[in-house]
Amino acid sequence: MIDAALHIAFAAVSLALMCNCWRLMRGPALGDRIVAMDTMVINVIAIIILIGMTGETNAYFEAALLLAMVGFVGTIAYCKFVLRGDIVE
Amino acid sequence: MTLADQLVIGPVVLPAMTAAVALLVMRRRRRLGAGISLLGCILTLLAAVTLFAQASDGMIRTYPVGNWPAPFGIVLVLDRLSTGMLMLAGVLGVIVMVHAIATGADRRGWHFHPLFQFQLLGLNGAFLTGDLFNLFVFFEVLLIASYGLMLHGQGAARLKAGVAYVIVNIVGSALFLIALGLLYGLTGTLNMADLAQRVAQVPPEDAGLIRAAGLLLTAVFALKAAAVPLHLWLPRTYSATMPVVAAFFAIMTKVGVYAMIRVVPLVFGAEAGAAAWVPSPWLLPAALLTAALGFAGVLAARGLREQAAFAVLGSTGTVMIVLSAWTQPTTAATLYYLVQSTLAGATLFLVADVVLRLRGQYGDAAVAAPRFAGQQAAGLLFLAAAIAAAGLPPLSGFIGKLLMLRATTGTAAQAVIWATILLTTLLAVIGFARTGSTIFWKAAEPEAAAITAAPLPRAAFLGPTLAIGALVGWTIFAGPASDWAGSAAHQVFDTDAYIGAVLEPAAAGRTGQP
Amino acid sequence: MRKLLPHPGLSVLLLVIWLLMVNTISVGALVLGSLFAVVLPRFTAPFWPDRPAVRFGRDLLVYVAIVLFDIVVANFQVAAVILFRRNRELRARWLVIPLDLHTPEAITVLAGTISLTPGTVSSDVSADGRFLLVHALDVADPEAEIARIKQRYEARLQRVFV
Amino acid sequence: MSLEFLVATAIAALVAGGVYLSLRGRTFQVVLGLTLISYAVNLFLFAIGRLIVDRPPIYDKAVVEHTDPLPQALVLTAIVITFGMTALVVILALRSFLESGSDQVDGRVEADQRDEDPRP
Amino acid sequence: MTMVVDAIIAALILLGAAFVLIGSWGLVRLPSTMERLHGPTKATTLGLGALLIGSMIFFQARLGIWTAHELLICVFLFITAPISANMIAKVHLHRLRTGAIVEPGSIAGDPPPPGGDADWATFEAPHDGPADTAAGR
Amino acid sequence: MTLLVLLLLPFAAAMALALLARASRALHVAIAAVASAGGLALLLSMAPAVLAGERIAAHVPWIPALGLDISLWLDPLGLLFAGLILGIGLLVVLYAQGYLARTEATGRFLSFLMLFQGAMVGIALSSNVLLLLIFWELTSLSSFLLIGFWRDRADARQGARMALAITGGGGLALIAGVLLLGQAAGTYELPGILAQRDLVQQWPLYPLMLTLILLGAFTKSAQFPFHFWLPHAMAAPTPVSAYLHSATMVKAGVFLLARLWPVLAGTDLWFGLVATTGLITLIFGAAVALFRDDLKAILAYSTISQLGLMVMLLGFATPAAAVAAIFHILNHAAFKAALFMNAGIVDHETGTRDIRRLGGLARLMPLTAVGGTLAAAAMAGLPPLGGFISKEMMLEQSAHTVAVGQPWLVPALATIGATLSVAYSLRYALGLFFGPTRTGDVPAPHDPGALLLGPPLLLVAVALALGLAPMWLAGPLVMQAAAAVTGSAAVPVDLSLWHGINAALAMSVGAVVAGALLLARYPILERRVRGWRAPDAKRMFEAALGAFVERTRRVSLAIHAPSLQRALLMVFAVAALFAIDGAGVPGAIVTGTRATTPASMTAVIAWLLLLVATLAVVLMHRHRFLVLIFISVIGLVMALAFIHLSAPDLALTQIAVEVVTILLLLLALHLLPKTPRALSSVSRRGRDAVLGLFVGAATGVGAWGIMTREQGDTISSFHWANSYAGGGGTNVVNVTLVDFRAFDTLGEIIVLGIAGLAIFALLEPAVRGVAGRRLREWREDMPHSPERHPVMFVMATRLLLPIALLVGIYIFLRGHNQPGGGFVAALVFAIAILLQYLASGFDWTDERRRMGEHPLIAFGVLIAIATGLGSLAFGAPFLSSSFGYFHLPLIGEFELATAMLFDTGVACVVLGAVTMALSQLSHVAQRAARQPDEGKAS
Ligand code: NA
Ligand code: NA
Repeated sequence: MIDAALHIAFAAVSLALMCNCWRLMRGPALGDRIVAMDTMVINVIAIIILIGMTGETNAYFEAALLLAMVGFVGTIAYCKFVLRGDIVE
Repeated sequence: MTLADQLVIGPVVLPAMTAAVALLVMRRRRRLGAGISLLGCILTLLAAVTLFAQASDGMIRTYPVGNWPAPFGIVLVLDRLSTGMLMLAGVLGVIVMVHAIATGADRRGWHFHPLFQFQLLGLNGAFLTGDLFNLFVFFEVLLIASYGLMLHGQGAARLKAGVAYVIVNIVGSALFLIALGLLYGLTGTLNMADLAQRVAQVPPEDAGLIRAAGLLLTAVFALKAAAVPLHLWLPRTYSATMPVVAAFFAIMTKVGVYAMIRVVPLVFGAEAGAAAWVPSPWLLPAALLTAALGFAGVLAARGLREQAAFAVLGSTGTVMIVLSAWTQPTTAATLYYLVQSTLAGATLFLVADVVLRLRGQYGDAAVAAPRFAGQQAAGLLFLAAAIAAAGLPPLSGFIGKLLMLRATTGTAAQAVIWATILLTTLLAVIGFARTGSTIFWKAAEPEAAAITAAPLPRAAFLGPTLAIGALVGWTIFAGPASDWAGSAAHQVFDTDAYIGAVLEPAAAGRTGQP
Repeated sequence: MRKLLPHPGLSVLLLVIWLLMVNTISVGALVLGSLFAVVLPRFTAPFWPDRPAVRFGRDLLVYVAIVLFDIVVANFQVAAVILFRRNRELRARWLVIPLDLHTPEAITVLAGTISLTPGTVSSDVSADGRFLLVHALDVADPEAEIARIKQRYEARLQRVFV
Repeated sequence: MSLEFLVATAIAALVAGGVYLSLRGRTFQVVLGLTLISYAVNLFLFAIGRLIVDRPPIYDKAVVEHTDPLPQALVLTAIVITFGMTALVVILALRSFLESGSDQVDGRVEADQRDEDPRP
Repeated sequence: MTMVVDAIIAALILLGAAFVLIGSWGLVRLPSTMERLHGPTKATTLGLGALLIGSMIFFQARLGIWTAHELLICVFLFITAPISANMIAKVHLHRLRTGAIVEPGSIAGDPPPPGGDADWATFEAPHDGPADTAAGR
Repeated sequence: MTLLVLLLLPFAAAMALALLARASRALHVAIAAVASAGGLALLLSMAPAVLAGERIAAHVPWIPALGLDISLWLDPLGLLFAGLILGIGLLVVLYAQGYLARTEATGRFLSFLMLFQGAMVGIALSSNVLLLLIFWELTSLSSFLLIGFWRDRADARQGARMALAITGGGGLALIAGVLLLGQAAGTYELPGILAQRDLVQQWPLYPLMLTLILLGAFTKSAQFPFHFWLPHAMAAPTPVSAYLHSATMVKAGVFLLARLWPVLAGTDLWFGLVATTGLITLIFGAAVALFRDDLKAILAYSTISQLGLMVMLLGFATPAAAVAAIFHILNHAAFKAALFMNAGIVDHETGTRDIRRLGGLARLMPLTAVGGTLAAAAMAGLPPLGGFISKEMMLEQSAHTVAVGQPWLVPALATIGATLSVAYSLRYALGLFFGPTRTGDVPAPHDPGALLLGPPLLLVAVALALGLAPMWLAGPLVMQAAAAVTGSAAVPVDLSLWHGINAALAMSVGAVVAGALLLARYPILERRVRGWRAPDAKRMFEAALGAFVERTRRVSLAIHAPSLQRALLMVFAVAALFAIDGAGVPGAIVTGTRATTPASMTAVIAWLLLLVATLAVVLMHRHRFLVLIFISVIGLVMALAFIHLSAPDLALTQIAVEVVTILLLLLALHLLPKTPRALSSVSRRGRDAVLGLFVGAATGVGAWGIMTREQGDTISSFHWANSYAGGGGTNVVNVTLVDFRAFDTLGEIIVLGIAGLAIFALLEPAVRGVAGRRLREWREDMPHSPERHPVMFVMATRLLLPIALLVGIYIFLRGHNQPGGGFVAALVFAIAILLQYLASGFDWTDERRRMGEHPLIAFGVLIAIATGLGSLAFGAPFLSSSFGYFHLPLIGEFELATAMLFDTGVACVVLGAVTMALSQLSHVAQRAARQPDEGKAS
């Protein structure tokens, strides 16, 4: 049952990734692309968790943790760049 | 392990510590930092000399870093070749450092001393290591330090040239990694001795990949050595950087040559099947072109730095011409000339630096300037440097060329090789005569602007003089030097001894004299 | 005390995080965790000069519980909107919420809460810090929504941040 | 499709893009090209240890099959070195631009910010 | 018992994955940028939340390991996600105001001005506002 | 030993002179004269023994590997030659004291002269041909210096360069020839070589070798068509001309021919090349000399002609011809040196060397006139001077020589040569000393002092004595020398003025008469000759060389145009070429036998994402900001791939590095153009795309090939097996990094540290000068929001800082056993700090930081090294690790490993370098703004 759920979940998250990809390429606004990228980070965290469950290992936990912690830094930096040009003032 | 055995890591650890200490000290006390840096260079040289003496008994010593046995850990290999190169780097390091301090070049930008020490470290590590990936790492160390040094000082031209230099070498590093990857993927090892054994046993279906790997690896070395057509980065880089830095860089191309000497006979030697002597068909034409283009550049150059840069290119080409025969005698000749051409190239740059400083706004350009102080002395130094670089008697360049010509006797391409070596010598002679006579003999018209240059301390002549002293030494002791080259070449080609020493250090015996 | 523990709440949070990370509640973990919980806030104190006055207690717990509950509910509501509502029937609105909170910490927590509950995103704060701009995906009555936010979240936060 | 195919084609695509970009005329593009190439090289170096799914190189006596840890260590070293190089080359490119007013790698040095495309 | 636990785990996994997908689907189909900004919040909160809790139970049930790591990931996401949303919204407001975006930015139209004298911080530097005191200026 | 002293004496003198360059002229002359005289004395002390048939030799091993030893010998030929060099050298030194003005740098001049003398003595004494080569090239070098002595004069510089180019170039041919000779003979020692005549002459490469050696000899001895450098070498001070270009250096070629005569001569090729060249040169030089007006040019061309004579004689390859050649060497040395000194006196006293402006000097300068006239007579070959005898001998030899089957050809041409010699010699003497008085720039020139007059008169006396008492003065020497040349025991020598009436006498008389007639008709002849436009060799040479240099330069510039694109193109092209080479190996296959792993849907989609993002980067590369977003998507997919493929450490590192890289690129992009114009043409883009696709495909195929092969035995199985037991950690990757391959990691952090330092060095000065001005003048290129520090962001980062530090510590401590480690931990620290910069600005953050980056890097390296050195204390190699498990009450069991200390060093360097790079970059613009604009002032 869990295996089936995992399979479905993988498929769902993968589809989600494709949705993000579409929005990333389509735009049209810069904000759209940044949102798409930001969402992608979340989706990848989801995939990592699913991989962890599939492999019954918690070896990838740090990666997910790190992504959760620093994944948004990129997003912020892109935003700051559009807003201010200079991301560190 | 006794402390004497531990000395092997001296050439790596000493510059690293000197760099760190200098970095800390320089912030407050510049002179002390410079002194520490010089001391570090001298200590490194002393370590190299001791190691050279150790290796002169013909035994190949190994040093398992981290106490992990080869091929699993990284092993340093001490033989005649590696210790000789260490000594060359050490001598060059001291000379260039003396010059940098004497002329104040080290104060023209930030972090000269740490960068210099790190570059020395990278060189020494590259010479010592017996592990291919570790070689990559030390290549990177010496490269990135060279980027820093290359950009030392100011100037838009230097920066533009620097961008090109850095980027080309980054691509080169990528190729290195691809080659390494292929080799590890096919053989499962990184240790060069182990690699030698395993490459020889590669099944025929892997021959194509192994061959490609070997070629790529040589291409990387050729890029460092600036073989045509991978040489395009060199002239601009060397002539744009500060001469004192370029003087140190004279050894950089030779690192590529060293790597070829170290790796090709060992790993891609006669037993390597489809990968046997992989670079051979390509190296000779490339080297001939390199020598030709290099010395043509010497002929056509309009400034001393440009000329020195092309001289370095040409001399490396000459080295590779002879090396490409891949025999023991040619390798021996190569080694002798390699040392000499490194020193000669460095001397040219140091002299160019002195001239540059003496002639103020006239710089090192081959145009007439008013008479300037120190013209005689600088002219004499240039003469000696040019003699060495062109390969005229009585300095070691000539002996090196004789050795090389003799060693290539009977090779298939003897005629082309001889013609190239001799004709390029003529180009160099004419080229040096042209610039030298213009700069040191010709006087500008009386109405030419007077030279505005800060007075140069006499110590500024010390570096070039030391360098020429080294060349004179290499000439006078050409007998022992060529013996060293011969026995080092013998060790290079005695791959069984190398493999035995690295993989079974306990069982390894003495290798005989050639 | 202020010198030793510039942000006591932070110290507790750090200890909890440490225990979550090492995933054991041994004495060793506690000791090491406490050490970090004390040292790190002190070490980073210059970066957090002000000391927000926070009352840790029932109000905070209730607040957290409400937010979590709202998040779940809002998720389903918004899922329905995304899946079934046609775009032209979407009632997206800007909400301008006048703020009674003043400290930046409190405003940040409020704005964060609003963003975390699906359907609303805190977009900006006015230059004088007295208004919060919120974008709502689908609201029928903006005034009611503003009132709901003020009453459900801001009022509670006013009790947490004194 | 096999994972090996995916990885090999990904490497090919990254290298192709990287080579193309690094041959462009401005430093920033070249840096982008180098970045792509370094991704490809890291992937390549990693792939030579063969692809094994879900066998992380954490030592466990019970585990028989495991991924080859050495290429991973090599890639880690390569990533770090590449990062250092990238940082340096980015700043070098910037400094060179500031010094000469042009970010072109070759050719005219006198060009300046008018290089900017007026279109958005 | 195992059956029940498995069912719970499976349900959580499916729920999480579903919300992740819906969030991203929203990104595709919602009409304009500000609306699309709501997508990631969904994925972050219930999507990842359910997955993480599912994973927590999963490790407890399957391996007997009690891991709290997932909670930690939640904590971080809950701290960072609103900041990202806020910043992206600011970008969008800024681009709207400066005319960089041609099409309507939101079906809600342009943002209304705040009451009082000041404009939104994105358009007017915070004067003596919390941000500046916070940044020590 | 004596030989060694003899050889070293001039060099020692040269060195002393160079060191004492500022001393007085008298001391200079004294040093040089003493050295020359001392050498001469030494030589003479050995002469009796040598003439008695003894071979004095010395041998000092130098480079056995090359066969180049300091082997010296003194045989009669060497004795003759060395005697000339030292004897004339002594006279020239004395003459130079009178000739050179007090302001001249006599030290430098005599130093060069002594250097040259040493080189020449070396040539004479070498019994190793390689050693001879060294001295040979050294003569070219020192003559270069001497010709260019008056460095201000363009003709001196050009003459010097030309001489060097020709003689040095010929020397290079000689090198090849001599090496071939050594190869043929199996030794480089002369005695050995000279004994191998048959072997050498039957060697297939003999013609090539001979040609190369002759090239060396002919260029040095100014044989046609390599003669043209010699007249221009006359730009040198006259003592130099007298010494180098008459008596000695130019004879080095003749000497070499004589030296190698036994082994090379006697073949048809030898005769054809040597005799012909000599004959042509004899006539050509003489003809030109006749129509020159500059005294030194007359003498120079006459020298060329006389050298041709000697070469021709050696070309005849008969013992008698050898005797003639040897004797003529002596004669020519005497009279030509005398003539040069004579011309120098005239020049010195009258201020001109133009024979047309001079005349009738016999009345004003009688002693000079006597010397000059006698020397000219010797040159003309008039009795009773030595020149007459040797010319007779020459004519006699040519009379017996048959060329191309024509017995009359050589005698006739030789007579023409002799006729021309008579004519120019008489013109010299008559034109200068007789006829109407013309005194150049000076109203009343007079004989100079003894220093100037003595040496030439002495030489004239010798020339006279050589005619009057040849056997007494030179007989034994010539005989022994000729024997040495021919390699035979003894050669019959009969030197006397009168040999009876024979063909030679007839030819000689005919030549004198014809020469006198020629001179009588000179004005008519001259008018006719002046009409010809004789090619000016120097101009042609300079023009040709100039054009060659110019063309070379253009080619070189075209090849080495400052183009990164070209350099990269070459690298990629070579890589592509090598891939093709590898693919061409027969029997090699690409796809191996290893079973492939099926890909999941997620993998395929991630792959698609990567391809799309890569394509987007390539297609939209000019929209730089946008591209950065795509880049970070690629990075994200990479991280995901690493996780999927069991590489958690890589994923961690990738994630952290990605963030930092993006920050870096954004910081840089701020100051760069955002959307620059496209530069390359469509065709260029097409070419690059094709190349890119090819290289990409090759790399992909390589990866595919490896991945589909079974992995054999790898060294990493050792790492796996020993990670826990030997390295004390379960994360094998981490143990590899900090233990098995810690040396790599040490290098790696040093790379990063250097990057930090280099970046600092690059950006620190960027606020000054042009860059600083540009930074200050930089205007925002896109509309900006006025808000600097969004409040939500600021508040969140305050909370995140301690948390991130805690996570960093956790990752660090765990690294040895689980994914993580010092590098990632340091990046987490760095990102936490950078977040503060991002949120609260540079100044605010910077003043709150505790530790500078420089000490971090320095201490990091020191910690790592010190950790490594710690093991030395236990007798273990550098970087040997140790670890242990400890138990503390309450806390429980924990592990301590030196590797963790090493990792601390790693973390310090990484933190220092990364924060250095980003913080430097992030406030360079602000710093520039604060910098006072010094650019406007300067
Ligand atoms: Na929300
Ligand atoms: Na969000």
